[in-house]
Amino acid sequence: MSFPLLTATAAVPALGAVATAAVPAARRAAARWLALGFSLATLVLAAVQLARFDTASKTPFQFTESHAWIADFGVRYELGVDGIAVVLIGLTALLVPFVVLAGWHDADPLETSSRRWRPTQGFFALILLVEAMVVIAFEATDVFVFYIFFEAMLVPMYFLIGGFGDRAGPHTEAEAAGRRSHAAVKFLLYNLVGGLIMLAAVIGLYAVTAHQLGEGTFSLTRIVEARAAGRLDIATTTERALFLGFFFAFAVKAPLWPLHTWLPGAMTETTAPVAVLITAVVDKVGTFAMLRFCLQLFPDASRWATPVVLGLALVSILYGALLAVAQKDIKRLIAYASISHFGFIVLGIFAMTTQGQSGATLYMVNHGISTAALMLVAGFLIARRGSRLIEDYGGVQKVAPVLAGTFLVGGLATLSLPGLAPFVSEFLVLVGTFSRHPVLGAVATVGIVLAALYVLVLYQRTMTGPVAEPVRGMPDLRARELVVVTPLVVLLLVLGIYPKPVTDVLDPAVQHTMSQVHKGDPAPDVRVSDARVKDARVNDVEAAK
Amino acid sequence: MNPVNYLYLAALLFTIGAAGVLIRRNAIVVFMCVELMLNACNLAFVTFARMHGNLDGQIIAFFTMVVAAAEVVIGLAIILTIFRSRHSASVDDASLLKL
Amino acid sequence: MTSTGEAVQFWVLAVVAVLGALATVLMRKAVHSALSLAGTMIVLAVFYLANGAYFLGIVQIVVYTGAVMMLFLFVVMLVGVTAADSLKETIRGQRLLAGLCVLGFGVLLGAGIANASLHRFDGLGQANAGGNVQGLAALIFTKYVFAFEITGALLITAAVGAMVLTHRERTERAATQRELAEARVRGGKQLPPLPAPGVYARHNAVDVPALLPDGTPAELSVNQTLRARGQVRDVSAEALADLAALEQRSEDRLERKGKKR
Amino acid sequence: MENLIGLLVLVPLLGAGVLLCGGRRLDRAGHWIGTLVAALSFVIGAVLFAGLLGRAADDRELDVTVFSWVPVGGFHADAGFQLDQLSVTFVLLITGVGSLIHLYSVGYMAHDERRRRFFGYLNLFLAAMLLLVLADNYLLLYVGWEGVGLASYLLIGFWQHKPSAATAAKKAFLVNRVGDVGLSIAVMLMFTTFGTFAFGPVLDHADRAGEGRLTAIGLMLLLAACGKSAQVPLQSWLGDAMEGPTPVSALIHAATMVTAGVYLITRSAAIFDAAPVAQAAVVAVGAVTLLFGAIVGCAKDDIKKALAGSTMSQIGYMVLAAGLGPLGYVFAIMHLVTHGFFKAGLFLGAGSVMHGMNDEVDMRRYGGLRKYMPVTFVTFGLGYLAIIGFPGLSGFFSKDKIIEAAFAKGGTEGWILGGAALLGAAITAYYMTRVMVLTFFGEERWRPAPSPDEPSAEPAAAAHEGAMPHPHESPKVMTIPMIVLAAGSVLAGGLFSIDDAFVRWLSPVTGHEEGNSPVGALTVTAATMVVMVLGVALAWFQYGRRPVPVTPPRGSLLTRAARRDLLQDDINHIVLVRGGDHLVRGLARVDHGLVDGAVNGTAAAVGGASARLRRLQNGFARSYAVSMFGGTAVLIAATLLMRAV
Repeated sequence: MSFPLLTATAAVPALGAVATAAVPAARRAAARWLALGFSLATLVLAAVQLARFDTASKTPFQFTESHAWIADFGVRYELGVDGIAVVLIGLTALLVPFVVLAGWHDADPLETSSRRWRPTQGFFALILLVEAMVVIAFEATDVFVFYIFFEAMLVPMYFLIGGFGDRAGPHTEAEAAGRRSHAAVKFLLYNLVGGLIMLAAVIGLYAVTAHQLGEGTFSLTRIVEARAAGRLDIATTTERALFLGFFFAFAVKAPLWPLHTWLPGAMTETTAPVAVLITAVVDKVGTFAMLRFCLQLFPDASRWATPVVLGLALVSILYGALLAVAQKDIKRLIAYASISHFGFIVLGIFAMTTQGQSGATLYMVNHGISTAALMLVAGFLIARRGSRLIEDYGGVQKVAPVLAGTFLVGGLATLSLPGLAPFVSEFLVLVGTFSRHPVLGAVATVGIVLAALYVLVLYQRTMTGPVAEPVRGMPDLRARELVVVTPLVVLLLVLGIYPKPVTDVLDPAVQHTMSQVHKGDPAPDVRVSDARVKDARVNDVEAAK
Repeated sequence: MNPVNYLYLAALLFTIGAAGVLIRRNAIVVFMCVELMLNACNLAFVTFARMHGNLDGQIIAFFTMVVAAAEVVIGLAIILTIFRSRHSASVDDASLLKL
Repeated sequence: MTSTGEAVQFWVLAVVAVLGALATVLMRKAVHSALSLAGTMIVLAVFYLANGAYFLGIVQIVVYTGAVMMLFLFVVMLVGVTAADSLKETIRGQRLLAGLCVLGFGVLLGAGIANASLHRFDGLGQANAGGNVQGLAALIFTKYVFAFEITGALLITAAVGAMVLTHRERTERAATQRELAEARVRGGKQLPPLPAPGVYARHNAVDVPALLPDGTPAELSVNQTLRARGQVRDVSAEALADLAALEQRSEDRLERKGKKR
Repeated sequence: MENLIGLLVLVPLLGAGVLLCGGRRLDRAGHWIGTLVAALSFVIGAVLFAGLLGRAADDRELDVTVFSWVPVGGFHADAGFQLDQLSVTFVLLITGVGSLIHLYSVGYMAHDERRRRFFGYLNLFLAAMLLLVLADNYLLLYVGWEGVGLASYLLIGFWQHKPSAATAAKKAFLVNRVGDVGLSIAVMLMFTTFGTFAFGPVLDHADRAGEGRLTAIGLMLLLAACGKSAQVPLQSWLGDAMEGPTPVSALIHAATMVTAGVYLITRSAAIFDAAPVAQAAVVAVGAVTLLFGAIVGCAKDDIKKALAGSTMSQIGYMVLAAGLGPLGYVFAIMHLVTHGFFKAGLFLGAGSVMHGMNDEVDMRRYGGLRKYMPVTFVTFGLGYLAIIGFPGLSGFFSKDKIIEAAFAKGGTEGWILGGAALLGAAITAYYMTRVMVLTFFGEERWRPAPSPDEPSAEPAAAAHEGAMPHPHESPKVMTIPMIVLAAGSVLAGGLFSIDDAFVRWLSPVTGHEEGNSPVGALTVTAATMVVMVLGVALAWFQYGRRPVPVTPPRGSLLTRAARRDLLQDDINHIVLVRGGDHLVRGLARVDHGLVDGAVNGTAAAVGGASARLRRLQNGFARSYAVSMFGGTAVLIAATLLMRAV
């Protein structure tokens, strides 16, 4: 048997979590370095996955592992990655070291607290634990295994949200703690409700397979195969019900309007690195799962639900953007912006075009990077001034130009400026949507104006204008912070200019998904022969290279 | 006379005892009422033993007595402990799960 | 069917038992309840005997009426005999609900008995043939031996439990006499012994307070409990009257009429 | 030669990268690096131009595909460049004027501590603008399109410590974004219609698509052009954009970026030619903006805003010409180039004036400056003559052609458009004369006024009295570019018109046809001359002969409206800003109250129910006993019932 690469990728951060948690109270610094080391090791493994991933392969999943687990219920420990998963694992593994670095001092114990109190160890251990669970959720091809980790990641997230927050905000320490725990409970309850409904659907799926295949199974590949072979024929109503069960959980996680209200609270009250973890990593599991499970397990129901889902996505885009404009709190604004972006992702997924789905998957990556950049810089800013309120800032550009500059780049990425990574994905989503639903696509395009509005208003109020009194003397980015921000900014530029390596990995997986849903791209009205000639030429050029 | 009357009597005594448990606040009286209920049961057991013509019912009544004795011992000890801390023998005063 | 004698006995004693039970529930003082309960238990003992449970009848009297009820009385005394219960209900709706439940319960129980098919009536003649005690012993030490052993364990545990529950651990060092005296001084309490009750050469009962030089009674000289109960016999007026009479008499004797006030 | 095209974009991009990331080490040399980069790209542009000149007239198109940018399914976007006559014209304009303005900025920004960054932004602008004109597909053009928007944003808001600058920058970006929506929808429409959005296939097969589609694409492209070129109804940002440093106004908001809309329309000629409705819309927008900008320009006292109005109006001419189809494409571009020269020159002149006047922008506080700033006066004057279309100067050639082409459109339409263009020419002459007179002639109103007729002197004025400006000529580094541009504005038109050189050069790309004008060319020229003289004379009588009050008079209704950009901002404010504000606040309330409220309400309902249920658990043993007995009773009842059944 070959080396279990996928298990290893998840096991390393899990081990790291244990090791970090075990660091004694006095050696706090060691916990950080340990966490950083383990997250980097995970990154190496993720890079190995990406490097060894065979884009030409015809099999839907690679590096597969399969072991019997709970034989009585047909649960198997089945892992495997397609292009989408491997890229998202890469994103997760990439972001976590930055999260760790950015949160370097976020969980230092207060001077007044007991000496046996070990928040630092806990903080980093929880982050690594989340990473491990997210990675395995991306890898799981068994619905049950996926479900377990999809739910289990709520636990460390709950403690991260509820336990760690900004040292100072517009509120006193006690108030902040109260709001934090409120946000954490809300996060937990929302996601648990989603998860429980999904559990019902998971059990339903088992019942259906057990009834029709003779023995129940949770294996994605087996179910898809059985459907293709005609051995499994889920009744229309059943399929729709199961789809809705799955979709509800993913829509909560994603989050899609109107199930979004947990996100702003959670992202605002916790520390910036954890907020990045939520929106850039954990939430991606939701949109990823829509692609992998909703579309592949229930293609007919997915097509049936498309109009509603697209409508909700569109509402999310505009609603999130409009609300972002109204926010007075920097982190809250970014949270609502994320809701808008998740709307784009869902729009792309359910547009059922190659461009839309490629765009959506690429969007997941790019949104992760851009939000990380923006949120982390915002976190650095907030840590300096000790307030999240936009009105407490002004003229930062003058005193801390590098901070302002990186913040601007992050903001421009958020508003999808061409040349930066998110533009490519957003445009793909829009084109993909437009080619099937022109009106939807056109209305969604309005979202880019609103994005410009909230980003620029935020930038103007915080960074420009006369230097606000409390901002005076604010230090610019430190070396550690630069190490966090610079690679993200560089990545935004590189992926904006040359996203081909990523799209090449994504493309076969998207094609596969599209074939599962039995949807082809709409053909253009005018067949342009020259275009083909030109394409052929491009391919030749590539071949020559 | 039909020996079933013994059963009716037992039921009546049991019900009176139950009413006492529900209505009285003094823990000691409540306990007495519990005893009354136990005794009513015993009467029923003894009557059943006689009806069935074997001694098993009496044995059960005997065990009931033993258990009742043990229960009274512990119960009264608890009442005393509560009385010491609360200076009251009312069951209503012991409405919290702590002393 | 049973004999007429038993029927008469049943109807007479059943009334007594029910009355006793009602009294147990309704008496305001715990002592009275206990006594009524004892009465009911004795009646029950007679019923046991009448039902052929000779051993149980005796045990009922010895153990229940003798031991258990004594225990009750002891506890009643420890807790306070005088504290009469207020029968006023404090939990809203409790009495109504209790009444409904008990009534329903009783009616259903009665209906259950009435419905039950209790046709067999064997009598204990055969079972008690070798003697009731012997019959019971045979069952206890054969069929029910495990239950019996376990009840033994239960009793032991109960005894230990009762001791543990009522035992008070001394958590601090006992105060020495010196410390007590110091505390007494610091607390500003009465330092010398309290005045003794009684009036010299006239009264020596404990409920008569001593008199202060001005003839008023000294409260401290009477036991606290008596004071609380208001059982203090104040003799101050009487003493003053006596004194006045004495003076009168002596003046009469000395013939100081004119100086009489 | 192909490699040079890529280099053309890459050089300024690298320059920007080096300058922006280089840190303080580069502070001392940064501006020269930036200028050098601009000059280098001009040289490359010139080499490419020479290369194209060396080819046959129908073989002057170079295509380079650098790499495959976004290949997804049937969606292929390449990073590829296309160099032809049209783009090389732009390249030369951009890099040429750009280099001069870089040079000028060395002097103008000499005292700014963030000069290095300024040059970084300028280089970034050059790169984006070159990408815009060199892209071989609409998506890549879109990248450049937004790139120049970004550069414009950064440069307008360069003096970020001024809230007005930051606001103006934001406004510019946002209004441009509205236009960008148009462009992106146009690209999407192209993709769904043609399956591609590369210039070649789309434009070659434009006639095969349905007219409805093409009209939609055309209108969307027009929306984009309106945003970028400040055409009605998206013109409102340009006036505010004058908050930026003057070289920026000259380069971006006069010579190059704002003309991108004209480029877009001209580039998409095939689409517009096949979509008459869209074309009519273009013409209408051009005509309206031409008059709109001119009227606004008449009323502004801020020299830069007056020039901005003029820019708007002149681009209106270009858009009008572009909307005329093959009649006008060439002249649109020609006017674009000449306008690039004289308007850049005018702005630089204005900058020079401000430089010598303590950054005063109110023309009513200028006057009689020709003695103090001779070079500025002469160069500005030449630019002025060029813009009003003084015979022999470049504006004369290009504008005259546009007016002719407008008449040549034929029919009522031709008369209306021609009339509008003529009217515009008259107003142009009027407001430019006004600017000229107010600034360089008349009494020296900048001297502290001892006049008691200004008792309510504002604090600002009082502050100015403390620091009386000492008008002086600008340093050489600033005057040289002005001289070069002035030379350009004098000569360019004439050079282009020799033997119709410009028409022959450009017509292979855009196509060209001579219309049948109902009025002769000479008549048009004569009419233009007449209205020009009328305009100049009116302005002279109004401002040259009479003393000019320092505080502006109340003015007529039209004047007051024009001062406020013909109420455009007010309408925007009421409809968009205030309406949007209400919408956003309302939504925030809905989110908190309704959407989140539903969730919190559920939670509260559960909590309330539990609190009520909790009361059953009151701790009273007797209550529990009651429920126990009740339960037992129920059980017995159930048992009996089961029996009975």
